[in-house]
Amino acid sequence: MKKILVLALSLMLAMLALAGCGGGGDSGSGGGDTVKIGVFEPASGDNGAGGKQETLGIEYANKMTPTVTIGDKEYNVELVKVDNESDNSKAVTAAQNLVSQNVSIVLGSYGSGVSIAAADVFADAGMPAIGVTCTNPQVTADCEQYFRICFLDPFQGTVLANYASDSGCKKAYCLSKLGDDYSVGLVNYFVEAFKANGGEVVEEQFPDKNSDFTSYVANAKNKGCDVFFAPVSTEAAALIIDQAEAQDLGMPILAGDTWDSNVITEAAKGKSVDITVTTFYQEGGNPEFDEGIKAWMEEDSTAMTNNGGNTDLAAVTAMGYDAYYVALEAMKAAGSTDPADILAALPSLKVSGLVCGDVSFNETGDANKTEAFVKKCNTETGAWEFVKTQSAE
Amino acid sequence: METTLNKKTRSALSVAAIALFLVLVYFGDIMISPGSSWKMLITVIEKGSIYALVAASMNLLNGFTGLFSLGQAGFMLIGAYTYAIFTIPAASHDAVYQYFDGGIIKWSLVEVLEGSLGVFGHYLGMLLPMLGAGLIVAAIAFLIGIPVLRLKSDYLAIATLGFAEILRAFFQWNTLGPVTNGSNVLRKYTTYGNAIFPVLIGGICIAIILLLINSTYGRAFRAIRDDEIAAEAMGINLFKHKELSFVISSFFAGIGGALLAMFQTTINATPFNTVMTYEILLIVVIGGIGSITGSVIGAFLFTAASEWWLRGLDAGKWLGISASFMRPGFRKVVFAILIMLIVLFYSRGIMGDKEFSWERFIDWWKNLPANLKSWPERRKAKASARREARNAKAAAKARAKEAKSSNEARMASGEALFTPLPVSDTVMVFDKEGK
Amino acid sequence: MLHTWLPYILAGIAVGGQYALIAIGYTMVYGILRLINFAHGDVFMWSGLIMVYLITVLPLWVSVILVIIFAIVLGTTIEKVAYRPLRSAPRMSIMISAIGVSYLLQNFALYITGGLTKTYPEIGFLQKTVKIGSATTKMVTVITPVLTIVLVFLLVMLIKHTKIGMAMRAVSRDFETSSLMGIDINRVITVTFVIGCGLAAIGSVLYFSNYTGINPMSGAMPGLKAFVAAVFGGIGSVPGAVVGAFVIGICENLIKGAGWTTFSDAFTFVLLIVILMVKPTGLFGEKNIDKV
Amino acid sequence: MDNREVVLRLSDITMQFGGVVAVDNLNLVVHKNEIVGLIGPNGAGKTTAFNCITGVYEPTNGSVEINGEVVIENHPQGKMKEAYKGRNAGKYTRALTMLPDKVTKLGVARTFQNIRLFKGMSVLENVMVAMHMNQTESVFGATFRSRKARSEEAAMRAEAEELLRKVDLYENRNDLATSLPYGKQRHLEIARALATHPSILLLDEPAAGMNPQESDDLMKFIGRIRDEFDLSILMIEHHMQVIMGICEHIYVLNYGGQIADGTAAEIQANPAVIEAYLGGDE
Repeated sequence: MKKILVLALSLMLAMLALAGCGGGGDSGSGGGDTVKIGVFEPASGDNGAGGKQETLGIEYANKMTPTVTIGDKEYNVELVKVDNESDNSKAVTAAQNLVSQNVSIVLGSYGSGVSIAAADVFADAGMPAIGVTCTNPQVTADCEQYFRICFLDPFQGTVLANYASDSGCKKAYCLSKLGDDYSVGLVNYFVEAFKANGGEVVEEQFPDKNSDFTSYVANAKNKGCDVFFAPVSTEAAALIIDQAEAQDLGMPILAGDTWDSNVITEAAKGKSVDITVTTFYQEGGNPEFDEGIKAWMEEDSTAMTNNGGNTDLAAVTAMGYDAYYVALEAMKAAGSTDPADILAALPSLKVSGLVCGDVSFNETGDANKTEAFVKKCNTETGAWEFVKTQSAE
Repeated sequence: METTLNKKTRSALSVAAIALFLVLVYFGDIMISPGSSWKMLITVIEKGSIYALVAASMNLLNGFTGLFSLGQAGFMLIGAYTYAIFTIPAASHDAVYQYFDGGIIKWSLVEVLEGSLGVFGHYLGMLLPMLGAGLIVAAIAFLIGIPVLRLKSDYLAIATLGFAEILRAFFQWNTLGPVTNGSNVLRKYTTYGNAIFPVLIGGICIAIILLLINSTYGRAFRAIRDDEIAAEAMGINLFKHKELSFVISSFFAGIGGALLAMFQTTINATPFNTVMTYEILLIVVIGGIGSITGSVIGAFLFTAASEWWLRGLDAGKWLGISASFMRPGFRKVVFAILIMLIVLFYSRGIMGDKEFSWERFIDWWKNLPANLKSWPERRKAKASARREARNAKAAAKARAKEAKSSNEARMASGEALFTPLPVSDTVMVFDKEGK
Repeated sequence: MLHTWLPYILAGIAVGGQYALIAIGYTMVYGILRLINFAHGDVFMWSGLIMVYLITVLPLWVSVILVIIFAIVLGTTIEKVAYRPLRSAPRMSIMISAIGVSYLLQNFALYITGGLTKTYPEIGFLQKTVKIGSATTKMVTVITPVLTIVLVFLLVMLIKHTKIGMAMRAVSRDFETSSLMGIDINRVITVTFVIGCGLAAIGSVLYFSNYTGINPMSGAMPGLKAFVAAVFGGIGSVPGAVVGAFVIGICENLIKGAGWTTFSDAFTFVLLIVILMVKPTGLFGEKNIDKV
Repeated sequence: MDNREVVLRLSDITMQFGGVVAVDNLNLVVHKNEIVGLIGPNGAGKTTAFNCITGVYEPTNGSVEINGEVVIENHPQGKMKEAYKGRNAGKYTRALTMLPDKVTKLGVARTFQNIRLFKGMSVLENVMVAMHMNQTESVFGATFRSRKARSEEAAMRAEAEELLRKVDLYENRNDLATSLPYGKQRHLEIARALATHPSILLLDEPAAGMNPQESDDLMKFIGRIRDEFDLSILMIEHHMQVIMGICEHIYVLNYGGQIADGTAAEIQANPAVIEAYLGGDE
């Protein structure tokens, strides 16, 4: 018996210690005229690069519009950022951390897995959350608090499969990463649609921390595939492109929204590869936004570093920018900074004037989007070139 | 002056402390609003209790039996999956196993038992899969132990680490998807409602570990840790006892994994990697190898520091200090440096190999003012002792140099280097049994 | 047949050579200190990372030399700071220290890089595409095995025929007796780390020229695989580590080629466990007996 | 001849490590209640012989018989077949091995040359560990303190305390074993060995590092425990005073080989022994 008691006491001690030094960087509940928006994004781990780019868009929007008028009162908007480390097990505490800092609404995350993991924390706290680019259907399914402003994987997978079939591909090599919801999910929907179109597929997965893609590229060649579908993280993407070049892959590479990033264009520049992606935004869609954010990045060296060292825009940055305005509009519509009110206002919210198109939500909380942009990498200039907009039909 | 308490007083104090703590946690979780920064305290207590259990189970193996195993994350993985698979509500199966036609197991133990037994059935439905998680992990550990436990220390470490990696790949294997959901997260399974649940379960399990350690079997484990050869000469069957310790430790790691699954509300296999094992190991080290109390304190400190207190270091503002070098990742650097400092300069950890006792605590509390006052003097004394040690070392070095030069001649001939001892130490990987 | 498998075998040989250069560091350190230097893979990763930063300001050959020097300094500093003070401590403590250093190096890299993958600079001739039979590959694939074998040959000569090599062999055979015989143990250990880290740095140039992304976790997997290679070949044996590394590299790629991609990493550990069960001393290891 | 019962018999025990023969064809007999000495210069193979008896090493050739039953037997196998340098290679055909804990269960307890106490444990616990093998409660019962476990634990504690009283360590029972002075550590190691209820006790240099007074006490102590616990004792010792004082029969080893055996008087007169100890180039 005594031992159980011993244990309890040590717990007590720990708690005392906690009480003594608690607090961290937070200075209590949001004062008179500040409203906090939580930014739930990875700054490290597999999706660190993408997360940072998405955060950039939010930061830029915050810089452009640092205040919001709710009811008759003007509030300063403060961003509370927390790193979910692209890790499902860290995501829960990270999300809890945001909730405990009294934010009014949460934006994020890049990468669907962490969003799914955090969904319950937001649900318990009644905290509205807006997914920016997490495309896995599970994020919003069964979670009333989660909304999102991007299209979904079933849609994107179908779009990509249709594009592949339209370009005359018959056999697709599909590569996803073990344990990664995003790539596995997207591949799954792609395969479904591609098979429905009468195509054949070869599916393979690579393990965590893998950096040797030689054999995967060789497999695609040996199995006689004519399109290489690899909707994986940008980290792996750069390595795949490199190997594709080294082994002379000889077939187009197809990927989803994650690849719409300057990491890819940089890796592909000057190489003989053919890369096509589907995405949310095409640079040039809103010249004013493009110029503004580029100018900002030129000034702010940290922002430039976070964007990967140049000012090429990623779609996720534009989406982050939009998400911020959706959040502001939601607060305005709610007429309050209380999460519960915002949550109530979100389903009927309609926002227009955004750079990636208007946003309204359906009954599961997903954005009503019916079209995706198809882009191709110009390997000479290292820039994305618009091909067409494609719908799922 | 040393305080002595009789058994009754000690028990009374302990009961009071436990009751107070449980009440605080229970009402804390209910009353603290989600938006309060104190909610983080509850989160830390939840995760801390789970890590405390897992660290205690690792300590049983590493600290009390002397087996350096790095398979903890792998065992937690199995525990987490076992629990989750059997408690996903029937209605959610199609959504969770969306790529696998709703999976193979179409029922949830919680729902089945709740249907026939009500609220009691609900909790039974949670406890049974948790127990099952422990038992399955124990069974797997038993099988893994048969080959692996014959290996010596560092080979054991690397082999258990290898098994954990193999398990991870196995659980992500698409072919097993209808059961494990492959690479996709498992979610929607039943979780606990109040933070008191993991505290209570973790506490009970740790209490059992303590009881075990203080039983005659625990003594045998410690004998193996202290000296395998002498333990064997005392009639202790090494393999049987190592296997026992390994299986029991894994059992609790499995339960810890199940609790972690509940805490996280979703799981997939990726985070159960070597980094998780290393974190648990570092908790054990911070607390003190061979002290369960230490592991518990270590777990709470580790969780609080990494998830809460130091987060400001990432955000650029911490304890009122803000600096540009505090950007994402800085927290982890500071944390890693702290850990290295502990490993190098404070290798006994917080508790060494001592457990908590009321007497020691009261004495410590009483002497605290005096100790604080005399701290500068003691520091001076320590410094001078260090200086002396340094001087002695330098003298020894000089002597060694002299000895070396006198040996130079023998060295040159090369002869002296190779008078091999017939029996040299340490590398025999297998025990005799292995042959 | 060969036509299909050639690319995998080529890739396996290349990556095997790179593992070999890392594995030598493991096997030598283990041979002498009986320590799995968990931080070795991270020294390898840091060599790659430093190259990324150096190349922006310095010409290639200077950078390569500086990278090797950096790896050596880093490795020997780790030994001095984190391992030497614990030499008389229990084996478990020093291993924990190694894990701690690895954790620190990874987290520091995370901080410096901001968690972003860095692209390794192009080293023109290494990345040139060449055609061998039916397979197309990078020049580095061809250079790696040749360079590895040359370096290993030099190392074996050093160990066999120089005074320091003799001292190394003596220390790995019997630590205490050698120190009684007047061998400067610290010097031998330092030299071991110098050789191990230097080779790891060369390995990093080859490895990252082939797989051009570096992130804080890039060293972990190659490190573990190299260690398994060292165990496979018989810990303490340099040629053994090299053979082990080539076996692992080739098998791994053949397994991927056979479509078992999910288990390509797990395979390495299966191999480890099998070898520990069947022949715990590895291919070339010597058996020793516990002293009572 | 001695017609007391033979409790331990070593026949042709040979232990070869690689090319080095550490014990060469050792034949040795211990009778009931006899105190037998095993002596020889450093490196003569005495401790190796102990390790062969207790199952720590597998002898390369020969057999060990405990209480009338052959429990360890081996002959050169595998690579050793070629490399074997000893005698009587064809005499043994079986390969019986036994782990040290089994040997201890058969009633052979030992102490170690370089004291091997359990460092992290108290004096009392050190003795209680040795009784662990005789307790019958399962790990489950022991953890949850079943009635049986409690009574076994109490019995163990009582017996251990009794044993400690007999070796004058009762006062120190709660001290850390390694905090004891050297001589007491030796006593504790013997007490710990006795706690396994042995019929044969192997003592490896029990008097090492002791002054004449202490070794005199030790001699009496060994004699006393022999009678009290009804033991047969085989001991390795360098203190000739001790050996000659209490051993009824003495075996002498040199370079692994057995060079003489007999009573104390016979050994003292044996020229080969004198040569081994005084002469030669060692």
